[in-house]
Amino acid sequence: MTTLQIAVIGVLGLIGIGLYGLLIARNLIKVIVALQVLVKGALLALVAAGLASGKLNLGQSLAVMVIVVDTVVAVIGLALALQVKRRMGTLDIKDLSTLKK
Amino acid sequence: MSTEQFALDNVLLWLIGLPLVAAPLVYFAGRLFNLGRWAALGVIGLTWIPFVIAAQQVGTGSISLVVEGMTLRMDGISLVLAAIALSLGTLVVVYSNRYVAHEENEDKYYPMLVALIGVITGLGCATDLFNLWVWFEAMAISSYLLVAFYRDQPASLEAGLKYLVQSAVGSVLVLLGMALVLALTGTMNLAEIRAVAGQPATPGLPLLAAGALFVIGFGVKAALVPMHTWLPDAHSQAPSGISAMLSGVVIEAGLIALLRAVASLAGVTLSWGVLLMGFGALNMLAGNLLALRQKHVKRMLAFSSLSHMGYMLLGLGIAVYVGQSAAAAGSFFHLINHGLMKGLAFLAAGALLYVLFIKTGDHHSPLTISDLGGAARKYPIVALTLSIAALGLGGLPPFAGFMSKWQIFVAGFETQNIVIDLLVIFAALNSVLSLAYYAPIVNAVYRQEPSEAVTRGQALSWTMSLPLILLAVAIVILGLWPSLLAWLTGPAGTALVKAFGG
Amino acid sequence: MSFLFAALTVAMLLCAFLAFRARHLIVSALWLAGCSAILSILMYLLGAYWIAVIELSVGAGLVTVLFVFAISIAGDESAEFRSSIPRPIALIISLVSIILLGFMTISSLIALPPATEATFSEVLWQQRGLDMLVQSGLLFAAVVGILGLLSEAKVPVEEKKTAPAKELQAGRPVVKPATAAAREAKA
Amino acid sequence: MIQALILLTMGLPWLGGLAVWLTTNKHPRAQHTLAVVFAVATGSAALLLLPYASATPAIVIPLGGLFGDLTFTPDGLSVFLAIIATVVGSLAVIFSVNYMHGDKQLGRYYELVLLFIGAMAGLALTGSLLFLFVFWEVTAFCSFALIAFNNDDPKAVAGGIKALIITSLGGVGLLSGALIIYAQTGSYQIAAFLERAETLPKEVLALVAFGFLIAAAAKSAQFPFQTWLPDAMEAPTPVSALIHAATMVNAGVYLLARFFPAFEGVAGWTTAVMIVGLLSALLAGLMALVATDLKRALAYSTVSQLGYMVYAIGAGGVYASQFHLLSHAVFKALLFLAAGAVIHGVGTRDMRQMGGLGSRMPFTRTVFVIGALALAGIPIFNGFWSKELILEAGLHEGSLWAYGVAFFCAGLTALYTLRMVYLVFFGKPRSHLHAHDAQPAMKVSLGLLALGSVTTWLLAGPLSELLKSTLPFHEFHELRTGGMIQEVITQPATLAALAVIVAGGLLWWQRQRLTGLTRMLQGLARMATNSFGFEAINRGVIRVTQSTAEALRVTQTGLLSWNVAGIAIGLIVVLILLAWGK
Repeated sequence: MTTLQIAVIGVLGLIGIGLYGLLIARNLIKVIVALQVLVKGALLALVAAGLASGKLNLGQSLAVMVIVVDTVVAVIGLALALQVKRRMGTLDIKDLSTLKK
Repeated sequence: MSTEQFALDNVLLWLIGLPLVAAPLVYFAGRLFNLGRWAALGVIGLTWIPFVIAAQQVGTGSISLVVEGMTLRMDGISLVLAAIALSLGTLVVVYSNRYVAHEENEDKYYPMLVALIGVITGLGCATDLFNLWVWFEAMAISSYLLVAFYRDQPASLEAGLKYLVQSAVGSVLVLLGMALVLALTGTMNLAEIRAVAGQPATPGLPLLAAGALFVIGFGVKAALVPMHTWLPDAHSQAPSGISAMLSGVVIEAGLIALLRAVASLAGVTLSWGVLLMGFGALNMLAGNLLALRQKHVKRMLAFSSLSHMGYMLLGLGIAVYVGQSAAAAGSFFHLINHGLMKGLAFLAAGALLYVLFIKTGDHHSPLTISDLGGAARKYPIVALTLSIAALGLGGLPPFAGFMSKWQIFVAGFETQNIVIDLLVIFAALNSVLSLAYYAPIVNAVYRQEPSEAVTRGQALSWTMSLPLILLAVAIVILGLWPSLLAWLTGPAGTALVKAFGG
Repeated sequence: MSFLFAALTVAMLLCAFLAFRARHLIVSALWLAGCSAILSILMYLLGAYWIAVIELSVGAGLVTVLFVFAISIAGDESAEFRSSIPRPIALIISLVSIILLGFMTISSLIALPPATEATFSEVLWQQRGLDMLVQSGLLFAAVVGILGLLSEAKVPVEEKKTAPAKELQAGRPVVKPATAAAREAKA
Repeated sequence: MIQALILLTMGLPWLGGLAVWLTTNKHPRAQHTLAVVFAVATGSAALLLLPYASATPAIVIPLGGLFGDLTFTPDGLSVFLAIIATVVGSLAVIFSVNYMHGDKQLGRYYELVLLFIGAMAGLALTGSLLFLFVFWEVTAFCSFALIAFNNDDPKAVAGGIKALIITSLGGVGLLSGALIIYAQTGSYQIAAFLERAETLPKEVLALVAFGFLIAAAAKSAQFPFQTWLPDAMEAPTPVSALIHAATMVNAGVYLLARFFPAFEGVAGWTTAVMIVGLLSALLAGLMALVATDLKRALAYSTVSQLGYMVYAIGAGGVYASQFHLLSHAVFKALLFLAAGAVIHGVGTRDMRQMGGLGSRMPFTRTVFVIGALALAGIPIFNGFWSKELILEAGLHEGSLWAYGVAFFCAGLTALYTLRMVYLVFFGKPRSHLHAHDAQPAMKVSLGLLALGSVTTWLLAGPLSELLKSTLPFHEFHELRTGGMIQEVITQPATLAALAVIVAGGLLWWQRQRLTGLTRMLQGLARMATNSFGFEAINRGVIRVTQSTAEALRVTQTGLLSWNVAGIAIGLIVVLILLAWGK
């Protein structure tokens, strides 16, 4: 097995774990942790793709921007979570399901 | 950066750059002098100038702008998106003048709105897959705060959070798709990807996976059916101006991003059109059924956005499947009309929400159908425009929505393909089904006995009535003279078919 | 090399998995940091030196700091809930998705020899310059957004559970790291 | 000149609507005046169109793209229908001056009525399929809004929505037909289609033909879509007269008549049309016999009479159907308006509470009886002549069983008409109702319509001439009024029909003696009051839709985890589909 293929398995693993975490997490902060795991998968995927196409620098520079953007998203998510905690006193997403049907 | 690349006479630079550069200024104008709303109006007003020039220059072709080795190209599709973003944006700024006045985050509302308009215009012009993603994320980030605008309302926060998490998941899926494309084609430029992806030497299966990731990832924003769950929450909890923007522009921007990305993989398989048609049928049915029993007006309108997305997808799917531009032109026409009609519906419902509840300090109560009762006597303009919007959305002539649906249907029948014919009839039946929830709105507003909420209602300001009247007039005019927008939708349809290699 | 790489990958996945098993949020954040650190090593091994450094400083460093901040403000709710959808379903959904993705992709991915390519900074600043420009707009939106979400002009009137005043004031500092994060990441 | 007249016929009502809107509800007197002036002017403009009738399009406006040309063709059939719509419409508006006196939303009422008249004129005059559909839907909307005019009454709202949904559902048939025609011929022009119909593939033409039949049946409240019309009786009575007797329901008959030459050759189509017509005539006749609500009884009789017209078209008697359409429009409008005067006078619609009203409202009684005699098909009145022509057409073209049913229905009509008249105006008063006779404006409308019921049959010759000279694709025989009289009188079938009608009448007088028969018919009557189960089918469809919708709402869990699961499941499905499709 080449390193590239191992890297791809790593990507799939991160995506799978991140998705699983997102599906079972009840705590908002854990939801955001799960999102971060998903993003890590995407980052590794971009680097691996750069390697696979022989354009590593392109893959790297895309990954840089992904890091920036998704850090920003994580921060906004955390800010929302804090605001939720402040207004509702909970981080449980089950309490955040008033909008339904 | 060289002067050559940043030629200031390039109209596209002004069109995209102006709102983006001006957004911080709007923020400071609002923060320091409390002039945010006027600054925003000024900026958007100024942006109309490059838009008009750009519209003339684009014609049936395209214009481009080269920035730092990357190209932004405005073709028919981008022009449609820019047109609807700018028109609706202008009216929403006027409308919000009162709606968000004295709210805690008023100073942040306008710069975000202005930035949103600029970003959406840019998104339409992207020629690079990754660049498309960056614009897409910028659009999402500009809209998070707007959705969770009433941050002291738990429901609003909940909606914002769902929107954020689901968008983020979608964006990761898109990234995975991009990584696959990069790995197999070695480029991010959409045209180059197309060239490579069409070659027989390129493995097809992973590119199909990439296409699926694009459809799902961008489909979250475009509210395709199993991924639509954020939409009713976000649309109903956002301030009504933002609901109008979300429903009228943002989900369409998601759709256009989806089309751009998938078009680059057009050579891999012929089934993209079928996939779009399938999602179209699903969206129509699910949207209508979910809206049918809904008692909250804004939520009902949000669900009906799903079904309208379905009509657009149907037309686009037909166009992609048979390579015929008329159906795509119909879809883009419907995109514009939906922007106008749904925008009007949200703004009119929002006007009632404002005068009945928000103005009295009640941010919590939703507007239900029974609250609409008898609104016509006190708020005749809102009642009339809301009725026009509802009937237009239901596809009754002589409003714009009928004409665009008709165009899609005709184009579908012109293919003389029996399955497409059946899909069109299915769409027409759905249109009838949708009347079952639009008609009660009309009945409610014209009741004689005013509801309790209406009797307590406050006065309505002209800044809120004006956008309603303008939109209603536009809807009627487009319904009576549908070819008025052919200059806009025709090239867009051609551009789409060209992008998919027709 | 391949063995080391595989071992590190397994370790990374383990870290990611443990991040969800952890009872305490803070531990969860630390496992995430670990995952991120191993990821940066993997990237380094793959030859992506730049991104490895950035991932280490931003992903493992800054993001962890943010999480710790947030958790310290929000309070560490250590109580473990039952998940809101049945775990087997979650497991099946995530497994099926990655198996399908893997099935469709993995066989066709072969590393090509490195093409002659511009250097990292050339690619980043000259070929992807537009992305960087758009990103500055995006960062502006993000800053305003975070300000809008967290800045407190006045003490909120209605609160379900009385949040201690300390937390309210502590809400402010989060803003600074966020903007700093943005600036740092851009640089 | 002709262009101006067409534009006036369609535009005047809309301008009138606008004028009424601008007057606002603060000036009811001005609203009444404006509405009447504009309605009468519209009727006059339509009448002036008569001498200009021709088969060539008078107005052609190219719309570009896939929208074709908007054309208006004032041929005989169009002008004829436009005149009925606008003239009867203006009489209904005049009647409304008294009937709607003091209503709080008078503006909305007149706007919708005028919009409706304009749309109906447009439907009749347009030569483009696209605009035929447009006006078709506009009339559907107007009928919905007018039926649900009393929005505070849930029954009215439900009736309105029912009418909208069912007629729009039928509209899908028209839509698909029109789209097929466009896809095949590249044009929306009705004339172009009629000319080329024979060159179209057989099965395609059959699809169009049956699509149009569905549309016509839904609009004209024919079997199996008849259920919306009785519920539509919640509307103010002049509206019932306007929409549900004299004009809108005629649109379906008009559609069938208009396209008859194209579909004549489609296998099974004419038989299907006849069956639809006869079933409607029969079932609705039975339902009219047991109805207790005056307006509902009239509504069922409308369905039944429309069934006659549809049957006539199926039997090839296009002219007879149009002639009956004219008679029916006049006498049914008269009956509805007279019923409106009764309802306005006594304040109830229940016939069981009426009785013996004749002496207290002599004028209304007189005109109602004239209308009833026309409906029953008694000689001299217009209904007699047109019904005889239909029966004659049925005898010539259709099969004998169909003729038999039509024959039976003629007797049935006489029976329920007599019952209605007797219950309302004669016998002993069954409750103490305050009653007053028709008011002045009402009398104008009623008087004119009563005059029409006695005289319009004299127009048989001119109508035949009009249709014959301007409709190139229909093969009309020349028919003069004198010839018609001779033809009808000398036919032995006429005597037989008259005998059936008289027998039907006698049955009512002998109702006490026929208790055995009545008991036998009770099961049938129970079925009739339940609309022969069609209401149940309607309700079932609605219930299934509603409960599906309600069940589907569970999918909107509001829980983030499930939302994300939705995304993942979507991904899985699309991946599988694409991998499998490859």
